[in-house]
Amino acid sequence: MPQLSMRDAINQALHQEMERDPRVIVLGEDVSGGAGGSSGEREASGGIFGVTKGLLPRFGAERVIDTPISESAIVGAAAGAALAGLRPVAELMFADFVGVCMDQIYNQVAKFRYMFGGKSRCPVVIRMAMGAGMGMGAQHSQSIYALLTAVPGLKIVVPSNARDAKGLLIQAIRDDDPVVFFEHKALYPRKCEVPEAPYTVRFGEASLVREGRDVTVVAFARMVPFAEKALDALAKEGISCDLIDPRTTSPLDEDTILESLEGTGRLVIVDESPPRCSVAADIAALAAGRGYGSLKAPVIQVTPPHTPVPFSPALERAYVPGPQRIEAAIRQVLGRGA
Amino acid sequence: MPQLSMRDAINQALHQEMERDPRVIVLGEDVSGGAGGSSGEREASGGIFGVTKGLLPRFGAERVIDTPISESAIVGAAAGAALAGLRPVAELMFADFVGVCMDQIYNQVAKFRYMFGGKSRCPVVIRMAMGAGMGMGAQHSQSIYALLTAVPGLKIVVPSNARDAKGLLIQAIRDDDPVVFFEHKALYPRKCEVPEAPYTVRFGEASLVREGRDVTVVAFARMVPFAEKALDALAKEGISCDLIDPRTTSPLDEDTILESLEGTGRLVIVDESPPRCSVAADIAALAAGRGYGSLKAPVIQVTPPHTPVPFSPALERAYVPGPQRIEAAIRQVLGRGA
Amino acid sequence: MPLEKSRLLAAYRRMKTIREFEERLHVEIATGEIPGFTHLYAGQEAVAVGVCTDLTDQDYIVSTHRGHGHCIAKGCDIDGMMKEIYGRRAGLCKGKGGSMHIADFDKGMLGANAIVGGGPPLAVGAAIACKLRRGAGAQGHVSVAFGGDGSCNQGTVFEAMNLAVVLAAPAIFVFENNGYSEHTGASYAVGSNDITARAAAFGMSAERVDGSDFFAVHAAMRRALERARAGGGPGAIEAMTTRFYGHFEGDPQRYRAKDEVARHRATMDCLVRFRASVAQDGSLSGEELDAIDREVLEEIDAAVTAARAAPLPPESDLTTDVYISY
Amino acid sequence: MPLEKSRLLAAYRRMKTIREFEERLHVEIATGEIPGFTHLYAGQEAVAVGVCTDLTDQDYIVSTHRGHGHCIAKGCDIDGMMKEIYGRRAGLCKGKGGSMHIADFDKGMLGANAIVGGGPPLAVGAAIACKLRRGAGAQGHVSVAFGGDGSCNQGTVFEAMNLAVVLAAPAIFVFENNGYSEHTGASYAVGSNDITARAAAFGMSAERVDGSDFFAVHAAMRRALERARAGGGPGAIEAMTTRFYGHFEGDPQRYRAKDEVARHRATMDCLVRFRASVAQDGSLSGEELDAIDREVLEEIDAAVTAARAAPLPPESDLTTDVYISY
Ligand SMILES: Cc1ncc(C[n+]2csc(CCOP(=O)(O)OP(=O)(O)O)c2C)c(N)n1
Ligand SMILES: Cc1ncc(C[n+]2csc(CCOP(=O)(O)OP(=O)(O)O)c2C)c(N)n1
Ligand SMILES: [Mg+2]
Ligand SMILES: [Mg+2]
Repeated sequence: MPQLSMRDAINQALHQEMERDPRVIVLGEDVSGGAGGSSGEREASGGIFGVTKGLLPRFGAERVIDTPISESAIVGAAAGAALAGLRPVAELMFADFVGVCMDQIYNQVAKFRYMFGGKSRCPVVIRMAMGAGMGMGAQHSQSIYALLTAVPGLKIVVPSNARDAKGLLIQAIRDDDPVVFFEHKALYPRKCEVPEAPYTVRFGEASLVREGRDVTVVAFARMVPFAEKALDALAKEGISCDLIDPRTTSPLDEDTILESLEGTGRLVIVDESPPRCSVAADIAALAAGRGYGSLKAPVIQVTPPHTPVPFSPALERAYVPGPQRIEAAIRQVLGRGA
Repeated sequence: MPQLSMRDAINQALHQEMERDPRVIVLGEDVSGGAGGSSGEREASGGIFGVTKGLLPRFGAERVIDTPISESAIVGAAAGAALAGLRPVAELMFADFVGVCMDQIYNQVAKFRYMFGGKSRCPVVIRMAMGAGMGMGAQHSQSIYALLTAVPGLKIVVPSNARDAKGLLIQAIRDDDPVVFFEHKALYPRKCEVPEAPYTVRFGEASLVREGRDVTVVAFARMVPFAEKALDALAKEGISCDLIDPRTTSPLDEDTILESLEGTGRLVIVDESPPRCSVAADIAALAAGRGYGSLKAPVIQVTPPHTPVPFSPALERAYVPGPQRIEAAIRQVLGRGA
Repeated sequence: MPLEKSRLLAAYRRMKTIREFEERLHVEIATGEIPGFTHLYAGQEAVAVGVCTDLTDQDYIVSTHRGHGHCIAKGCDIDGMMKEIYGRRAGLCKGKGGSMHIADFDKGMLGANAIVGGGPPLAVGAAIACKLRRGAGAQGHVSVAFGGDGSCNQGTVFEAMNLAVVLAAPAIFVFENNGYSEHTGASYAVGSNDITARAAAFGMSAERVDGSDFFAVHAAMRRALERARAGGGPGAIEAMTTRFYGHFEGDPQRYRAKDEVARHRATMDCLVRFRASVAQDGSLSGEELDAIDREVLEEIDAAVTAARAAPLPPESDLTTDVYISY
Repeated sequence: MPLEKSRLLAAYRRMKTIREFEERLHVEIATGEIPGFTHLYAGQEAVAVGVCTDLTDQDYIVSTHRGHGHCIAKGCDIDGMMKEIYGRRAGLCKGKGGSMHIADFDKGMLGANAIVGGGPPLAVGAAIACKLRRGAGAQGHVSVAFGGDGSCNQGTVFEAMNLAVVLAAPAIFVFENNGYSEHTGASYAVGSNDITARAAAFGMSAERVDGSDFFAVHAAMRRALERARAGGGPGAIEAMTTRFYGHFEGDPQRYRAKDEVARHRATMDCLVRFRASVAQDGSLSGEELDAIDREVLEEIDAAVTAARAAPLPPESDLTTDVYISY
């Protein structure tokens, strides 16, 4: 099976779905690039992270639409096109930019179907790059999927690897509900085996990345490979954990988490968002409620501190939860000293 | 002591602080109203809920500023004025409108101090009316304080009565950090005794509304009087509860909640936001972590369902958690049938 | 090319229906039976109907908080609307939307919107869909964004206009300048007090029309429509109009001169002006119009009676319609 | 009124400092030592300096992702800036901000901003503060919002312009039209391709100037400034300029004709044009300017050396500076 980076896997998904369904369009800033440039180069960019490369030459400017810096208009236009029968994939470039178009996401897209009594259909996908670790500072490094997980009417996807990303994106595009699709910047170059033919990964089905008996570890996006590292280290000491990657935070596969918790009695949640009202807190609350009977120890959340993302790499390294902190948390939940 | 409605208590706080400190300004849509109108009436509105009445005649149009419908510019201008030495109080009218100005709130105001290495000071207050119950539909009824509680750099105030509202707003205006101040529409007309002279209520100090031994109930804003009703009913059966109103969700008075939980071992959280990544979930997570040792039963969250707010009163009544649902949850956490 | 008689009659019927729908709501709301915020469209009928007269069900509109007129002009069912406003199960949106959230996708009505400025970006998106579907050489469909003088200060509206120009999308922006956004005058809140010039500066044709003159609105719309259908890109119309009631029902209107509404009712009533115009050129008779008036009143009366009698949504509806699948 | 000699020399020094700061960063970034996104200002110096020359520390500016030039023009400390860009504890923002978030409140520099369009609303707020403080009859202070051609499609910018007009706030909007937003041309993304006309349509004086001509920028700014200081409200300047490097360091610039930068360096270099101009009117000698060139190079070199040697922030800094009290 071919090895693909997450960037290329997403790119492949876009190509395949645009090929399959003429209603799929892509729009965003510099999704092709080059419009109005002096070189005349038709595709000068292909997305700031190269994710949309090759789409413009293949599908043309009517379906691969470069836009001005107008995120409300981008998301709104995608939503309006979806209401009118298309299946648009809008790109926000950085997840941090939801702030300038939040209304279109949370008051419009998310609420249409309910407000209109089930009469509307808004199959829009909003892709955005998230995550810290590249020294991009407080306004280009956030992991804001909790803000949107909180919103009824949206489906939220947070892939941790190339294979899932491809299947989840194809599902997102074919899904009749609005989907927000988060791509962790640090995962773009990470490769794994990715089937060539199109396939879907269902929403609300967690992936059991590792099986174990001592602790249930739930992690998202880049925190999944970090947790794997931590588990590798702990395995040498005979500690084994379930590692669960929910893949979508809305819907959330509560059952897989609760079943695992029944077996282990101990829960560590690893999340790159700050702790307050986070997805980590959401899952801890699940454990405190439906999972209470299984719990044998306090639930531990491994998250950044309640601060913005700092610029200096010296601080950013301390901000992002890494394998060591995950390892320490697992020891702690097991009552073993560091 | 005079009885004041929450509307009038907030109005009084604004008057007193504008009187005291010439740097305090108020801006927003129709905070006075009448500009450009044909009647020539100087103050034709005083705010859509009447909260800013009397400010324009008293302090003039240089300090009581009517704006176009441009929420990003309103919040941004308030923030810029704060950076330049004023203490602005911006009004968003409906909390639902954070969507059109979210960037200014969460990427600008909230992050200045951190991004600028502690050099800036942005003492802005952003007031907004929240809450369901008036048939205003999905885009005018939300309780979105969880979205902003999640954001490091903001302080979040959610008063439940007129007396607290006055003291908390004065504190907010005098506070050197940015504060988002949520006013529940259904509480505006509710009266209680409010001291005439200015006073402050400190942030991060919960109010212990009722004392009891069986269950810890945490509630916010309109859920506080609803919880009181539920407790009244339960008191007749000899069930007594601590009722905690945290008053600010950021900072959150974790200690008061945990201390109470130590005594009761049982926790019910009542929140008007949908459940996912909510403040209710945040507090349940606290219980699952630091509070784990005290817990004697699953934590129960009483919230609306994971849906937008419906328009029809028949549905809206079912959406908003009411005294009956709170009562049932308390019985349930005590292991007593309904 | 003047409108045929049947279409003239239809246009009058729609304007009259809007007027009576709103006049009746004004009375009914005072009884306290209708929840929430209701913003009446009475006074502005010639704009909605002038704009929508030449649209088909395949053309789209997006509307505002003051949306009843747009709905009726686009052909939404009066009964379904009334039930929606009363929060009934059989309402156009099952009672979940209410006055500010009426939509009817079969009619190309993509929804009223309680967020000022929320609609225009959506309209550009629908226009993108129209453009993509437009066959070579074929007439295309269009998308219309209604908005008020106040809405045109919201950043989203500017973004939408620019994007439409950049993409030459068949979107038409209709600004209904009724002089006020809530309790604030347009002359204050619109910096230049010239919405038309602002739209034009974004690079599209824009014109200002008398919004109480159905024929003027219709003619301007036809120009914009022909251009957009032919692939000529977006356009804007600023219609000068007035609302006969407060911003919402219950508004004491202290910003308005005491006699303003009476004056406007006397001089800017689009129904009166329409009647005068067709009487003058003899295209319609007073009797024909009187007959419509009677029919409309009956229809509205029946709609209110039906809405009152209709059942409320059951509690089980609360959690449906959030997702198609979850 | 021409600038005095000392101020001419100071302006040249600032432009040259910006240029060498950026040329040196271009070299240093290639070594991989500087994290994140860096957007160089080289080529646009005459805009920042032309705009800021007549400003005092009590006048405010807000800047963009491409902010180094604005910082230097407003008088920020070079050493502190360089350390900030290197992520050092002694940086202007303790290393927490980085290239895109430099601020210096003592200099009236309210911050660079990595959100395109984030700054202009802030500038209007600072202008409101200036207006409130302006004594009767006294000259007031102003607030300047820098932004690019791309930024002027962001709704927040339009809102800010309208609000400034409505409040007659002393805000000056400077649009640096360098032809591109990232990899997309302004001729594509700005629907009308006329930023000046768009600003004017909001109801303020707006003019277009040659952004590689310090004197032209300075003169236009002086007009806007005098008006704003005297209470005449906002203004806008569109400065036609060019950037000598990619959008950010590492950009392969495939949207640009191969010779575009070389051509622009040959014809639109503001330093060369400044030298030619002062040589022609004899106001400054080549030797004076050469001396500045040498001093600037030394200063930049020292700044880089100092930044490299400066300690990183300690981990305990991670959780400070979120709140003043919590
Ligand atoms: C984003 C947003 N801001 C404010 C409001 C509150 N609001 C509702 S209608 C309105 C005035 C709208 O004025 P205009 O666009 O002229 O429409 P009109 O009411 O005159 O039809 C305002 C401020 C809102 N609904 N949404
Ligand atoms: C809201 C937002 N959207 C998109 C971006 C990504 N971005 C950063 S700079 C830029 C281009 C800005 O162009 P312009 O305003 O012309 O400034 P220039 O880079 O030419 O100085 C873009 C799209 C951003 N930072 N913020
Ligand atoms: Mg209006
Ligand atoms: Mg540019």
